[in-house]
Amino acid sequence: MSTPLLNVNGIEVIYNHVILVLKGVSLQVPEGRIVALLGGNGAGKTTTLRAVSNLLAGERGEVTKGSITLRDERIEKLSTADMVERGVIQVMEGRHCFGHLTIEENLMTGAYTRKDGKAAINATLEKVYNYFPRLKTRRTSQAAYTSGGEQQMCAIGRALMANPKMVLLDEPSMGLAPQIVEEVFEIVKDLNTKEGTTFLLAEQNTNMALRYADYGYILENGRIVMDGEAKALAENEDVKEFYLGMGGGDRKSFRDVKSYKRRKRWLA
Amino acid sequence: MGFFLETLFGGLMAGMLYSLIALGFVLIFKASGVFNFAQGAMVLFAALAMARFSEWIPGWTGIESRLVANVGAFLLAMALMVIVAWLIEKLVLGKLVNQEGITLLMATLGITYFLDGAGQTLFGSEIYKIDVGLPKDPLFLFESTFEGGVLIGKEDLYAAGIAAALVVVLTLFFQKTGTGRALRAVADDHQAAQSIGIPLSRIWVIVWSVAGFVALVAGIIWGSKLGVQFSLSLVALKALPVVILGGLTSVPGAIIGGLIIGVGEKLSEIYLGPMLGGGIEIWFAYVLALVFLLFRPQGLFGEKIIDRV
Amino acid sequence: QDKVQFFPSLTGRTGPVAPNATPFANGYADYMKLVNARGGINGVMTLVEECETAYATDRGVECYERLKGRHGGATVFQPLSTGITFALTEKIPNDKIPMITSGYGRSDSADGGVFKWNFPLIGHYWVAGDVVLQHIAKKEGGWDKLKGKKIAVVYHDSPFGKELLPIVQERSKMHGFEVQLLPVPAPGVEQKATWLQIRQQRPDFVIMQTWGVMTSTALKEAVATGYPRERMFGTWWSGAEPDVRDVGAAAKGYNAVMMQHGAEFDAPVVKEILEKVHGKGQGTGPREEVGTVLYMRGVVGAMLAVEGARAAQEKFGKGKPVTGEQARWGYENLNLTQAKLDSLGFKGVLRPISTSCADHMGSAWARVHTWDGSKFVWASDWLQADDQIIRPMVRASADKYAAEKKIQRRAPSDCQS
Amino acid sequence: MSSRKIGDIILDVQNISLAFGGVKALTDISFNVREHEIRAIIGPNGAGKSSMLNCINGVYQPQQGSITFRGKTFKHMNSRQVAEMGVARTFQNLALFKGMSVLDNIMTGRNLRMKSNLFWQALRWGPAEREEIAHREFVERIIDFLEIQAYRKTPVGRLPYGLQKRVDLGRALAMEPQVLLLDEPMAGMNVEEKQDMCRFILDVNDEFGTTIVLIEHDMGVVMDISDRVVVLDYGKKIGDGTPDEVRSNPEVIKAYLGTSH
Amino acid sequence: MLYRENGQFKTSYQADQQIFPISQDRLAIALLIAVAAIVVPAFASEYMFRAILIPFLILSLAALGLNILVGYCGQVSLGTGAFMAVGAYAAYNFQVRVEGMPLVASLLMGGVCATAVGVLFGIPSLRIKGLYLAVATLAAQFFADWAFLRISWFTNHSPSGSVSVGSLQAFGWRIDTPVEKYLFCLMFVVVFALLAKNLVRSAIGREWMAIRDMDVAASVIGIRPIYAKLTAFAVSSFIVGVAGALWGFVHLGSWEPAAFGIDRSFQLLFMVIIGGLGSIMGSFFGAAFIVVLPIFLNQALPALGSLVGLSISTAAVAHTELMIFGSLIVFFLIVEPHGLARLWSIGKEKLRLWPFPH
Ligand SMILES: Nc1ncnc2c1ncn2[C@@H]1O[C@H](COP(=O)(O)OP(=O)(O)OP(=O)(O)O)[C@@H](O)[C@H]1O
Ligand SMILES: Nc1ncnc2c1ncn2[C@@H]1O[C@H](COP(=O)(O)OP(=O)(O)OP(=O)(O)O)[C@@H](O)[C@H]1O
Ligand SMILES: [Mg+2]
Ligand SMILES: [Mg+2]
Repeated sequence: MSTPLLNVNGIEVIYNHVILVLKGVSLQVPEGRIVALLGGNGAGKTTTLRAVSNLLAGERGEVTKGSITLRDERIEKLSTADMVERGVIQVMEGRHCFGHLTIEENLMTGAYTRKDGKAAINATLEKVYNYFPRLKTRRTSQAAYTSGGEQQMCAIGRALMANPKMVLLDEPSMGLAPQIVEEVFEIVKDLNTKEGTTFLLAEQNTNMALRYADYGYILENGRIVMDGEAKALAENEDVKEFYLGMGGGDRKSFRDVKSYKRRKRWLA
Repeated sequence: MGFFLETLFGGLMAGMLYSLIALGFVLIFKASGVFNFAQGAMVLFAALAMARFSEWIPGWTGIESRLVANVGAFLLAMALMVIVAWLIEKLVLGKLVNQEGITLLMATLGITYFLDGAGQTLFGSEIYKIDVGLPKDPLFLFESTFEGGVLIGKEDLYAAGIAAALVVVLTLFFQKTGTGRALRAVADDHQAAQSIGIPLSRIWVIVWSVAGFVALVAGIIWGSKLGVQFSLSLVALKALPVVILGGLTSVPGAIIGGLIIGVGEKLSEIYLGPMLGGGIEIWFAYVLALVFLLFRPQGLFGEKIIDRV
Repeated sequence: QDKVQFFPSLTGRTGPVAPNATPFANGYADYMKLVNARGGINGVMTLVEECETAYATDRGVECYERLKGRHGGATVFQPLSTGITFALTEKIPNDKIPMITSGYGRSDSADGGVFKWNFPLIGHYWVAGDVVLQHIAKKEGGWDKLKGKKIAVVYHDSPFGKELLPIVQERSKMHGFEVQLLPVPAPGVEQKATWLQIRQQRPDFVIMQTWGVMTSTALKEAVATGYPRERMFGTWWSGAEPDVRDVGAAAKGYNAVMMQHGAEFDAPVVKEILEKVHGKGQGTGPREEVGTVLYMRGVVGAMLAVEGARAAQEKFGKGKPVTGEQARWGYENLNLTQAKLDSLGFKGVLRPISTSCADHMGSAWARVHTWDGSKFVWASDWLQADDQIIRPMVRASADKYAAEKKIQRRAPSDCQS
Repeated sequence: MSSRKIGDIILDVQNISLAFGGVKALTDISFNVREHEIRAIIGPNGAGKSSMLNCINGVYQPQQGSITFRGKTFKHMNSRQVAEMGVARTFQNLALFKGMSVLDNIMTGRNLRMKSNLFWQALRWGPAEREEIAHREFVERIIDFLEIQAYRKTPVGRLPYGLQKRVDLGRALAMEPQVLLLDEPMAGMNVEEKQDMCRFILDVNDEFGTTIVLIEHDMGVVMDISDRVVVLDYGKKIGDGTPDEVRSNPEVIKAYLGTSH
Repeated sequence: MLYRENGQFKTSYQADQQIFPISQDRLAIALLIAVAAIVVPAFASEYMFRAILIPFLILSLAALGLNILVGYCGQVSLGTGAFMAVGAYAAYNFQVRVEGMPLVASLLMGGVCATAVGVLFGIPSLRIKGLYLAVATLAAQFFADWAFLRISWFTNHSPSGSVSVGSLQAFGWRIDTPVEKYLFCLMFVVVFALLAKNLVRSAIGREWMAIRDMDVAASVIGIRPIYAKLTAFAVSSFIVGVAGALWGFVHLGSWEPAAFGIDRSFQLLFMVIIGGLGSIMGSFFGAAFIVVLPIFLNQALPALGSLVGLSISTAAVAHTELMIFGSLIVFFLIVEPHGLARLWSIGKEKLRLWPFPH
């Protein structure tokens, strides 16, 4: 394999000077692929994405060790705006829409960095509305007054407006209705195959993520504990049991798990 | 009646002058969510620069024309304000991305101290003069209708015109341009704005420069009215009720708020003041703003405060 | 070098009153340098250390605490702020340090029987108010001509501003003129309503108790509303060059009462300062400022401070520095005759000053000057405040203070030491 | 399932309509909740589910309709009254008190029951201290139950999302509610965590007999644990019944489930 | 290795809920109080007392009060000076009008009056929020400035509007010397700090913080915004009012409204923010920083100048002081937006981990 688009090499991240969150994470995202980053709550997925897009500073975090390269260029010192200029954009966890702006204005700000003219931008806008018709009907509402799911669509749509080369998607499925979740992943697939957009996807919905991703990393407690082709991961017994909820082959009813409880961690 | 009109006009004019300063507040708030207490200090700083440069330019260049001195001083002062904007972004705001409003507000108070000190160090602390040829003599209207006519300051009329023009331009800028939209986005959520590639630092330099420009204009007008001296920075206190009454995020609000406050405080001082012993206008302005806010907590034209779960 | 007489200087070189307070501090420092050039106080050199108050009371208090024990102890404080004066009045009796408040501070502190440590030498606000009114009455042709007239008082809305009011009200009761009170909130940059009221009410005269930027703002508003400057009378903190500089020719005709001196470019002491201090490159401020009104007020303040110490030396030992407590005796027993003043270089500037245990002011002379568009010129003869009116007011007010603070009037025996 | 005794109607929502300007968030919605049951509300994004909860607990005032709780009918209620009657809830977008520790967050849930006045609290002595400790004990039980002992004193803002959701639940539980409204309690969790969360919910329902109203997009969860399901679509009710009935309702399939489930 | 909580197990909730659960902290605070009450009086100079320690104590008290409002309840107020003024003038009036009123009672009554006014001006907070509220509270500031000048009853008809108090006496103890004044203030500060700490860790404190962090959620769990906000205004104004009375009675002795002007309000807000919002200890850090720094700069700059053979004029010192002061404020905000108290706790956290970095 040639050099990957994104290469994260043994990074450590510390918040607030004292809280060590990532303890040497390495991962590669090859151009034109979909890579999933899986792991439980607090594993450090968001932190990894923030490190890549350089959004750590605002959270008082910093990369203290390791390196991140994009097409062989060191990027730790760049600003987020520089990253967007290089085509890398992050969809932040927790929506973060601009509450006072309307849905359409939100989407339009996404095109802020584009230089290819009004017509092209409008075409993308139409494309986004096509992906998410619900947004079109709510286009003139202030984003703060739309429902959680609508905001999530807005955040994803806003990132797409920048016509990115690579998207860092943080929990895109959160709060979306099942069929929209499916649609979001279809959109990812679509963009990936049609436009060659690369995706790094932090997701809790392991099932979906592994269905659409090419490759996956599993993060636990700030360390990568397992990685492999998505298909292989989906077949892995541990993954099946703990991430897909299919211990022993079948999906267990949520009502039944209540009687017993186990936890397994690869690393204690 | 003539006197009432006179008070009314006087209030309107004073209000426009407040708006000029309020505009600076609104601009920065709208574009970065920062409540810039340093606006008053910026007005003083800009005015000091203007006054002193126009004094020095004839000496530097040997040209004794007032026009040259004023234009030159204006350009130099503007350049200085851009530098200030750049420094503020580099040294202060750039490092406080994503912090809470109150922290940012305190930082601007820090900037206030710095600018007060720097201004007086660079330019001195005496009273200086700005003379850009604004007419000082009063104008009398309706002299046939009312005894003594209705007095209006010509200087104030000019100032009002300039303020109105600035408001129109800035309103269009915010509502109609992509940059204006980006600025509003930044004010809503620094981090999200960053995440979609809005270069905060460049934007802030621009906004603070524009605010510096507004401060310079306000400084020139207020300075030629009052003389340029430390107290000029305190006129910002007169603009605060205007800002909240009009709405922190509304450019036209700054004007309407200014007019309401201006008229309200002058009328109150003249018709209510004598009953209460006088000197009430300063608190009356705030109480007036407070009363309006009780009905519209976001100010007359401000964006609704979002509060949703 | 160990034998110095220390004169602390509380300055206001920054902040809202800097343009006015800076020349004062410069004059104060320059005169002290002159005293040293003349050989000190019987050989004891003066030493000035400044502390910046920015006209804020709490900073003034800190400065006082900081300087009071320095360099062998402070001789006397001159805070140049009514607010600081009020605060220090409570502290100086404990510390046994006198305070000179020439022309400001508490008017009732002229009563040495209650205010043992305060010295409003050569004038306080009530003197200023009385003389202004006298001047107006004279111009009109007698007190009886004021009957039915209307006089507006534009004043800084603070104890400084309000301190003028009792005398004006007293006189209005006596002579039947009407008083219109127009307070202006600090810092005084917004006076539109005030002057619109004046325009409407058309008072015959306007008396201004203003300070700093407020004075020039008042003048500008007067220009803008067309109130004749000839009918405007400032008190002595409202009639100096910084107040009219930026109004220029438009202020022509504006009057202000002066605590004896005005701008004194020709006074011998000014020439001597130019020669012995500025001439040696030791001037504190710019040369042009020497002799201006507020500079002179600093010079006079310094002179009074020094002469008190000199008087104290006469009693407690010539050629030795005096303590603050000893200096207090000096200020209480000042006897500056005309000859003495002339020899100090104040010929034509000051009139004789003599204080006593009961009288901590020592002189109530004043003059009025007028701005002619480019400089101040004398517009009146020497006038003296009416002791018959002021003394009872001072006494009554001092008694009230004493009662509130539960302090006894000084016994005659206390006046001996 | 049969072991649990579903009781009478405890909460009855009648003909609720709610509009924001032109947006009709809810149109003439009626449904009821029986004591002890787990009642799910599902529907596409923007259907009005969260708005429905907001109406029930007094954050929004519906323009029309009324709500009957334990036999008492209300048109307008304020949040405090609702809380006093024993309705607690969690939020879709976390609404924790960010600057406070986990413990303090959950303790706020007990505030309604704390009676000592300001004066005693300032002295923290006598009754105030006893009260504080008694409630602390209760809260510790919740903390144990939710297995967040280790984070007791951590400011919630620093916790990962999933744990914050758990604290949110803890705060609601601390109110000892009779009816618990849960707005997407499992969003952003992986399967294992969802299993944990289900366990908590079922335990609460079983052991304390708490009635539960649940909004959730994970159909696996909804179908497995709920007794009855209401389906909303653009503010209208399009289905109501047992999971199986709903699952086979063509309108629901079309509007919400899609074909894959 | 010295600063560890290892081996300190809490066996009751009571023990766990102590203000300082770690025994080293308890020791440190006991030592601190001992030093403040015994060592400092023995060694500090009069200047230290009058110019630094007494203002520091009183302003810490005011900052503490303000911190309850701003830091705990999230209601930003720029009217603190006004509440101090109400405290001072009310205490003055009790003192001069009520025969035989004990000093401490006057001071506390000052606080009570400030409470009433604080609650009155707190009412708009039920509708007005955030910066709008902050600016609106300036109404209180300017109104108080005006009222105490204009309404001569408040100043016992003093013609200048300035008031002064006689010698102080409490519990038959004359408070004359700086040391006595210092100890008197210290007593107030310690007592109020303790009471305030108790409040903020009780139910009411949690209500305040809940309102601050997320008011809708707070009302959903049954917290009444009216009650929480108004009690915060009340408690805060009470403490601020007492501090104001102390400022007038003990520190100044005589004052005019300008002593409680808008600059004071800003100064206190600075203390609270630099010190740390929502931290009782932060109020002390902030007060120390804001009180001491300007004085230090003012004295250190000329000394520094003379070291390099420069004599700096008073004006230049004052201007440089402004610039450095402003820069340092910005600097500290950047280093730790949550204030010195947070810096302190990060320091402690590091110390706890020491010698390991994380
Ligand atoms: N701003 C911050 N300050 C301090 N600690 C933080 C901060 N942000 C995250 N953390 C901590 O870092 C760890 C990893 O958090 P992160 O948000 O990266 O996890 P995650 O894998 O995205 O989890 P989730 O699935 O819940 O979103 C968590 O333990 C969290 O408490
Ligand atoms: N306060 C409000 N102002 C204006 N519109 C609102 C408000 N609250 C909700 N809405 C609108 O009402 C509709 C229903 O919103 P609601 O939040 O109830 O949806 P939801 O069913 O919870 O969706 P989701 O599953 O995405 O959370 C949405 O279209 C939303 O935009
Ligand atoms: Mg995450
Ligand atoms: Mg919802």
